[in-house]
Amino acid sequence: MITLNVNGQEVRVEPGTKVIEACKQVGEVVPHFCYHPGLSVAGNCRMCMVEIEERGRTRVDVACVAVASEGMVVKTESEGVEDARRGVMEFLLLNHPIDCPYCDCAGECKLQDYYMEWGDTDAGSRRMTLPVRKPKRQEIGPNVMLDSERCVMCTRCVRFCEEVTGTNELGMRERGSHNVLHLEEGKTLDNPYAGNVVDICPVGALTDRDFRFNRRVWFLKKQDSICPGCSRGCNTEIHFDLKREYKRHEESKRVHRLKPRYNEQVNGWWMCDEGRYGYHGIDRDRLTWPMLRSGDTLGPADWDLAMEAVSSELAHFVKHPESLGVMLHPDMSNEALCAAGVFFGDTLRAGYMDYGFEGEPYGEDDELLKKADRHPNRKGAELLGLHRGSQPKGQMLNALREGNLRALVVFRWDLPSLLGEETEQLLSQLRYLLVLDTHNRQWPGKALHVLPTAVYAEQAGSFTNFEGRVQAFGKAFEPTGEARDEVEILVELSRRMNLKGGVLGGNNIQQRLKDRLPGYGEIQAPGRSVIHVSKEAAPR
Amino acid sequence: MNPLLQHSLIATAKIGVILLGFIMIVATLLTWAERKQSAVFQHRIGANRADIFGFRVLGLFNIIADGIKSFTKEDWVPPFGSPILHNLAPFIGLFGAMVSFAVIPFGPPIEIMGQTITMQVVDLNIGLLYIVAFGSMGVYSVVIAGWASNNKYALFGALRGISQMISYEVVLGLSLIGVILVTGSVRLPEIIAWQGDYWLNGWIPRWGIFAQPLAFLLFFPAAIAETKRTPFDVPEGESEIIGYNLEYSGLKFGLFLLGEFIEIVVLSAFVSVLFFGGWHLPWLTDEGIRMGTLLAIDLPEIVVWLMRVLGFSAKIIFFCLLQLQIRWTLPRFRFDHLLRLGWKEMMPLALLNIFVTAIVVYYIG
Amino acid sequence: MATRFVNIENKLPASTALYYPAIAGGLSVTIGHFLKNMLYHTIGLFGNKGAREKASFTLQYPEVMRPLPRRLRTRHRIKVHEDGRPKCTACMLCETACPDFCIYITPSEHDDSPEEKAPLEFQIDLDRCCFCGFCVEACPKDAIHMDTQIMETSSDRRENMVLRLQDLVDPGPVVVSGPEFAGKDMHKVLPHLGMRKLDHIKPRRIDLSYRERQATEQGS
Amino acid sequence: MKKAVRGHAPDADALKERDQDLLQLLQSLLGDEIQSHRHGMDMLELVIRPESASSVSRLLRDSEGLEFDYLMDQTAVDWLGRREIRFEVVYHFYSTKHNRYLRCLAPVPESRPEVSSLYELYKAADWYEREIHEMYGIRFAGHHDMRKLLMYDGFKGYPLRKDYSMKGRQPLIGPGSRQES
Amino acid sequence: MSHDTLTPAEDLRVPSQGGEHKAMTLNVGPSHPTTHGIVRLLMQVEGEEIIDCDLEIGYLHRGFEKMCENHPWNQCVVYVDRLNYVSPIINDVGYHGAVERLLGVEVPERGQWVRMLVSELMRVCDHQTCLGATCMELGAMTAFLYLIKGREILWEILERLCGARVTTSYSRIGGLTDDLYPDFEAQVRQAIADCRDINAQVDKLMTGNRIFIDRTKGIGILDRATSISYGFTGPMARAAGIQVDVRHTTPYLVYDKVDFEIPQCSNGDCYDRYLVRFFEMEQSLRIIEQCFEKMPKSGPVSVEDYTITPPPKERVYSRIEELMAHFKHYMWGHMIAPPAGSVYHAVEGGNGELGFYLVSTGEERPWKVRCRPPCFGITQAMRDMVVGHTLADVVPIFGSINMIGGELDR
Repeated sequence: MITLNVNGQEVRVEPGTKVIEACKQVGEVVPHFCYHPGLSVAGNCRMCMVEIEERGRTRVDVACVAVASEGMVVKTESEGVEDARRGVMEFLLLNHPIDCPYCDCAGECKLQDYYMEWGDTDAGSRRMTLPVRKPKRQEIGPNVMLDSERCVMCTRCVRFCEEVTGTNELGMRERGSHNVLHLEEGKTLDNPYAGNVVDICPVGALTDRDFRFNRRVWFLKKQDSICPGCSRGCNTEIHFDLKREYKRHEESKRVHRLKPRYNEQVNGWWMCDEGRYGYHGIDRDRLTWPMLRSGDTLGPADWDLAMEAVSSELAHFVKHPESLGVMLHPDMSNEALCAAGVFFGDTLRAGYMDYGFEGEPYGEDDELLKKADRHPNRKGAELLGLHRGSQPKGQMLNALREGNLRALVVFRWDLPSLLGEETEQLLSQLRYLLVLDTHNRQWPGKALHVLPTAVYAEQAGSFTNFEGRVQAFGKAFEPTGEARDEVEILVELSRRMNLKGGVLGGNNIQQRLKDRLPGYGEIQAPGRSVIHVSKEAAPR
Repeated sequence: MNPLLQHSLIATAKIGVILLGFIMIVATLLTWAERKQSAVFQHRIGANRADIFGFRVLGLFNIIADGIKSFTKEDWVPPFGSPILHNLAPFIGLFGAMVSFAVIPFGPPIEIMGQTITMQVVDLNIGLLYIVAFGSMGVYSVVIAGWASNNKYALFGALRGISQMISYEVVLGLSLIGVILVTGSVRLPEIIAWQGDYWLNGWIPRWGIFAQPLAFLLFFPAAIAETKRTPFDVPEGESEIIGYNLEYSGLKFGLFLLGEFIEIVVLSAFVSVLFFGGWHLPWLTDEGIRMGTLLAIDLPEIVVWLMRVLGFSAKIIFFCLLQLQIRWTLPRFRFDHLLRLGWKEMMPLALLNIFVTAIVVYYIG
Repeated sequence: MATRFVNIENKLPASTALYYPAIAGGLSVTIGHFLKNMLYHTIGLFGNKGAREKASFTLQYPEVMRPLPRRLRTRHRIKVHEDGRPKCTACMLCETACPDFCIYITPSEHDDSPEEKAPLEFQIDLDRCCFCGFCVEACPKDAIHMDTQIMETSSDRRENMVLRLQDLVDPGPVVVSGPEFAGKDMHKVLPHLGMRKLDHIKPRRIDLSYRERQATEQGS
Repeated sequence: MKKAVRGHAPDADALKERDQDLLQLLQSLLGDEIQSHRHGMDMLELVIRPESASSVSRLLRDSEGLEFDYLMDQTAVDWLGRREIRFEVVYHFYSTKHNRYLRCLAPVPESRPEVSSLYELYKAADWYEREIHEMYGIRFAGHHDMRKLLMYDGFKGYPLRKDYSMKGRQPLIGPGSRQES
Repeated sequence: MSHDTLTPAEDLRVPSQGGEHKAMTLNVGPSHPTTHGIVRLLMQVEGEEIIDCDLEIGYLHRGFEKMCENHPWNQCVVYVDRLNYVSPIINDVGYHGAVERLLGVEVPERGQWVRMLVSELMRVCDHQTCLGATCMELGAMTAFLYLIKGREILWEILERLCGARVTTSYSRIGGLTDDLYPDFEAQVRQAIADCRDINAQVDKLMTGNRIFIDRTKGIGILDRATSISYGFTGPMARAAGIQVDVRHTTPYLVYDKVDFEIPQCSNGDCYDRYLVRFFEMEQSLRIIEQCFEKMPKSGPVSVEDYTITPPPKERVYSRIEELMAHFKHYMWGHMIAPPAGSVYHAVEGGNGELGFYLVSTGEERPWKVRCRPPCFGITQAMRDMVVGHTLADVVPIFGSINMIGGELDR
């Protein structure tokens, strides 16, 4: 370990640490464009100038390249430094278009931030030449839009494509003022992690076509969350905006984008495009009312009626629970799974319960983040021991085929896709089919009651990823329409049915979770609040 | 022709000409004048929006519009009050004011077709007392209106109104006694006739104002107090208690206003008769203009008559406008100050006036 | 330089013992005004406009309008480029700066214009608006202005109080109360504007709204 | 970048010096009643105990050398989530004789929101305290009349507390919806 | 009669028949010609004499503090404007003065002079309105209209200056929205002459008028000690002989650079309050004249700091630097977040000391915005002033209070 001095504070760092990282340790954020801790050092923006005194010599140097050495004295603010930064800012802004009004980056743009701190007002009046014009609005990939005029040539995106994905779609060409980011011949920026270049672009040169012009960033609220796209459990931030202060604009759209959140152990700084754009389901095609069947049609009903109907139907199986099957879903949070396990398994003593089924689709692993298991919480269900019944794991539907099931409770599963053509025939033998789902689907004709449930953004809870890491996510907003949290529904059901095994409550679920899930006790703060494995947002 | 019928016809014609043809028109015009006059000295233009085929005629059509409005507005009778009395009150006031005109002489008698026609509806020998008596009818209107509305504010208005009017009737009556003493009559034509004479060799007309200046200064405010207009509008006091007519709307409210304006005209006529020589114009005798020995112009009889009638009308209108001017200039009295003024300041002065006048008349006249 | 407290001499003069002097004084003031104004009115009757204006401080609204100052904040409008596109680029700064949340912009991507972003809908809820002018201050594109000089913005329906993009782009008879016609008799001004009656002073609608035009362009 | 010269506020040291005599006097007169003091950017601040607000202000008003005859302003601050003691009643005193202001802060815990009333000392405190009571739910011991002042009688909750939602809605009142007791 | 017997449920009941009710309860307001700020007076009257009175306020309460707490510092100006709707700019100046003190920013000298100038214009408006309303309620409509004409002249100038007559929003944190317009001085000088003329005429109409004197002299007397106890400031206090005036005691802006007198009386009755206001108008006009002589003829009116005031518009349209500063200014609540702390800053409003107590937590929204409304204590003293007087005296007393519902109820 070596010791250096940053703005009068002693810092101890590993040998080989860059000065910029050493400064960060004492909370001195050195302005920078090109430096990114997840990428190699380029040192081409020259913004991170600091004054370094080393072996009696003082120099102004680039903090992302300079390596900390013993006894080094670093000053992040000095006349020379400010002068250098002012010069860099002027240089960067020389050709910058007057685009803030329609640049999506305004509000999170580093140029804006740094200008307010280190820019020079009078710089513009010294301009001699007309700005260089470059191509604007280039669709360089299915998800990314490039505006070359706004680019500050930090090459973060180039390095990302080179070092992280290895796809090498982007490159720089020309020189001087005409230096321009371009797509390599014959390629498009369509790798499965392409969305990350938008995150790391410090200015508005690369914008997200999905998010583009939807909402200004300063309106967005943030909530830490976990990506439910696969069992990796990438840490994310949900950027949402419920409505403008008094009037809803787009009634249906609440989440506007997802951003990766830095977690060294899980996802680093990145996330895949599949997860990034997977948020659309939160607001699209949601089930908003409890539905009760009368005759051939399902009609909306209020919760009180629906709960009464469900509890009276379930009451028939209290005496003969062995013919009751429960299909849990690995998209459900630990809490919901546990509550279902306690209620259906321990209290109601259902004959069959499982959380995975043959015939469910699997994706493919890739070398970076994506896992084949496209559900975030299969490991949690496994750890909670939610498999019951005579059939082996994943084979519960055989009980249905064998005719052992008289009633089925289905969480989120799309039965026709699991059962295929025999759906109607298999289900016809059931006496009762209860579906708890988040989205509108084609429910089989047998479904008697359908209850709307909340998705992950609408509830606080936790997922256990493939390696057994429990990660909590927070509630961003209230469930849509009349949908409710599964835990809430189950607690209410158990209260209404008032079975011998006791009423389900927050406490016994928590206790069970703590017992079964290693690490749950540490991450779960009281009152079902959010916890984070890491709080640090991904640096841009 | 049957003398009785003839008499009735003449009386009816007089009523028609004098009451409807003059008084009502003047009173209605006063509603216009009040707005326009106040507008002029308040740097405004005043009501002028009502038009007929685009002609606005200085806002005169607003009178018609007002009439239509007050006729068509909802006539609301408070269910918590006394409906009969509530309906009765405005008519009493209007009646008292209109009837007073019966004895006002609008000009010297004129001979038409051999008949001497007096220019008053009826020549009562107690004309002056008659006016005072009917003028005080107004108090019933106020008190009944206030009481029948069963509203605290209206009640306050009524209480204030009754005490104010009774108090000032005393001053009014006492200040008139001076005039009666000087002229020696309570019959209005005689009072006017007395004022036709001159002092100082025909230079100063022997008008009541010169004979009884103090009486005028007491009579005029007391009379304004009788009409309940600013600065004596405490029964109304629109920023304090809104007034006895609080629960009135539409036509009946309009009648209160009309009654008030008619009272103004009555008062102006009365002041002209008592203190400003009635239909006498200075230096205009029956034969023509006579200014002492300086000027003598002979005029035909009918011209003199016309000049006198018009002169009298001009005096009435002048006093009407003066009252309006006062109304828009001064702030309102406080109720107890008003009574104090009436009883403690004006009444002693009025008594003093009677006393002095009596002595002077006894020794000189 | 000093400030100091000074006692007001408020002993009442002897004249206030009587009512009559002050009443006479007051009457003289009002009669003075009366006579002066009456004189002006009379001269005004013969057609002298200056005298008529002197006679009365009030104006015959709506036939005669007061000269409205340049800075006066009146109904909003959105400026347009020469080709009819609104200058607004839906940057949302006005919406952010609005203390009343009365501006609602729906942005859209716009391929043809150099700005690439344009408002699909721009609504201002005049029911909410407090006419503070923050939106004008906040606009970085010189697009929104509050200089239409339209003050008559009342309606008996809430939905009529919401200005839409086409109302803002074309705010109607801007010039009627403009400074060049200030103080003039409206009936004389109107023919110059191609209008005949006052009833016509309502926001005009343009035939083809920007939005529709945009739709047709995209369709073709 | 043009930046204004900040720090134009009155020199902190000068203020401190100006208020030094006052502070000494206050300390000698009030002693332990002063829990702490601070030289604010505008005037001296004292932190007092809520139950002794009345006795302190009596001393402030009547002591020679202080003569804080005006209760210029009285209000409360809700420090929800920011401070341990949730409420703080703020008094601004003014002395005409010495032309100086003094701010007293009385931290009031949520568990026992009660302050002694200044009503007997300053008539102005009557409405100030009524307002604070209805807006923050802080009681004033010794106040004769704690009716609501600005809000109507049926209003539920304390609108200026930070946990009262900006969009909080109350049931309609008025003819037809009023419940006669 | 104690206050407890005046609970609203009971007071409107008609006295029962045959009961021994000597006193009558009279409910004045909230919608009554006298109560021009919407207030309700519950009076116990015996005949015309008031034996007890209770005030009910809050009819104009709109949650000023709550709204300010939920808006960025600079946007609060629209709510501050509406506190005292007769002299809105004084409110702006007071609020912004307080924020600037929190920020530690000083407005350029010309800006201070302009603020003082318009404040004094507003004071004249305020007094003209107050006196006019008093006269009108006493029945003298003409005096009211003359005074309102004077106010109208001033308001037209303010309209040219600020773009609105009442909801001016003229002041901003760090300065003003705009400088004076070119012929401002000539117009104001003309307006001063007009106002003096009008004041002289109203003086002739009202001041020596025996009826007016009867109505106001000796009415609504509140002695010095009680006035102080009620926290009287401004003309009401000075009419009672209390020497308070923020412009004198703690000069803000550039009040220490002008020469003016502060009129005071000793009786503390309505007539004295009338006189004090009357003489103050003249002094305000004097200050305005001095402003024209002493203020810098040119120079900035706002601080030129992009972190406090937005950059000039013409640069925003054409240059990226200012455009970015502009965006930063407006995106996050005008970028103004004073350091944590609290400040009490008072200005002399039309009615007296208008204080703003601001608490900042260093965020872009104020934690607390407290306005000390000058007429709060004064209106509170209404009971002490009217009891023992007659019903008609409520009018001049209420007029002299100059109750402004906007700042009273907030």
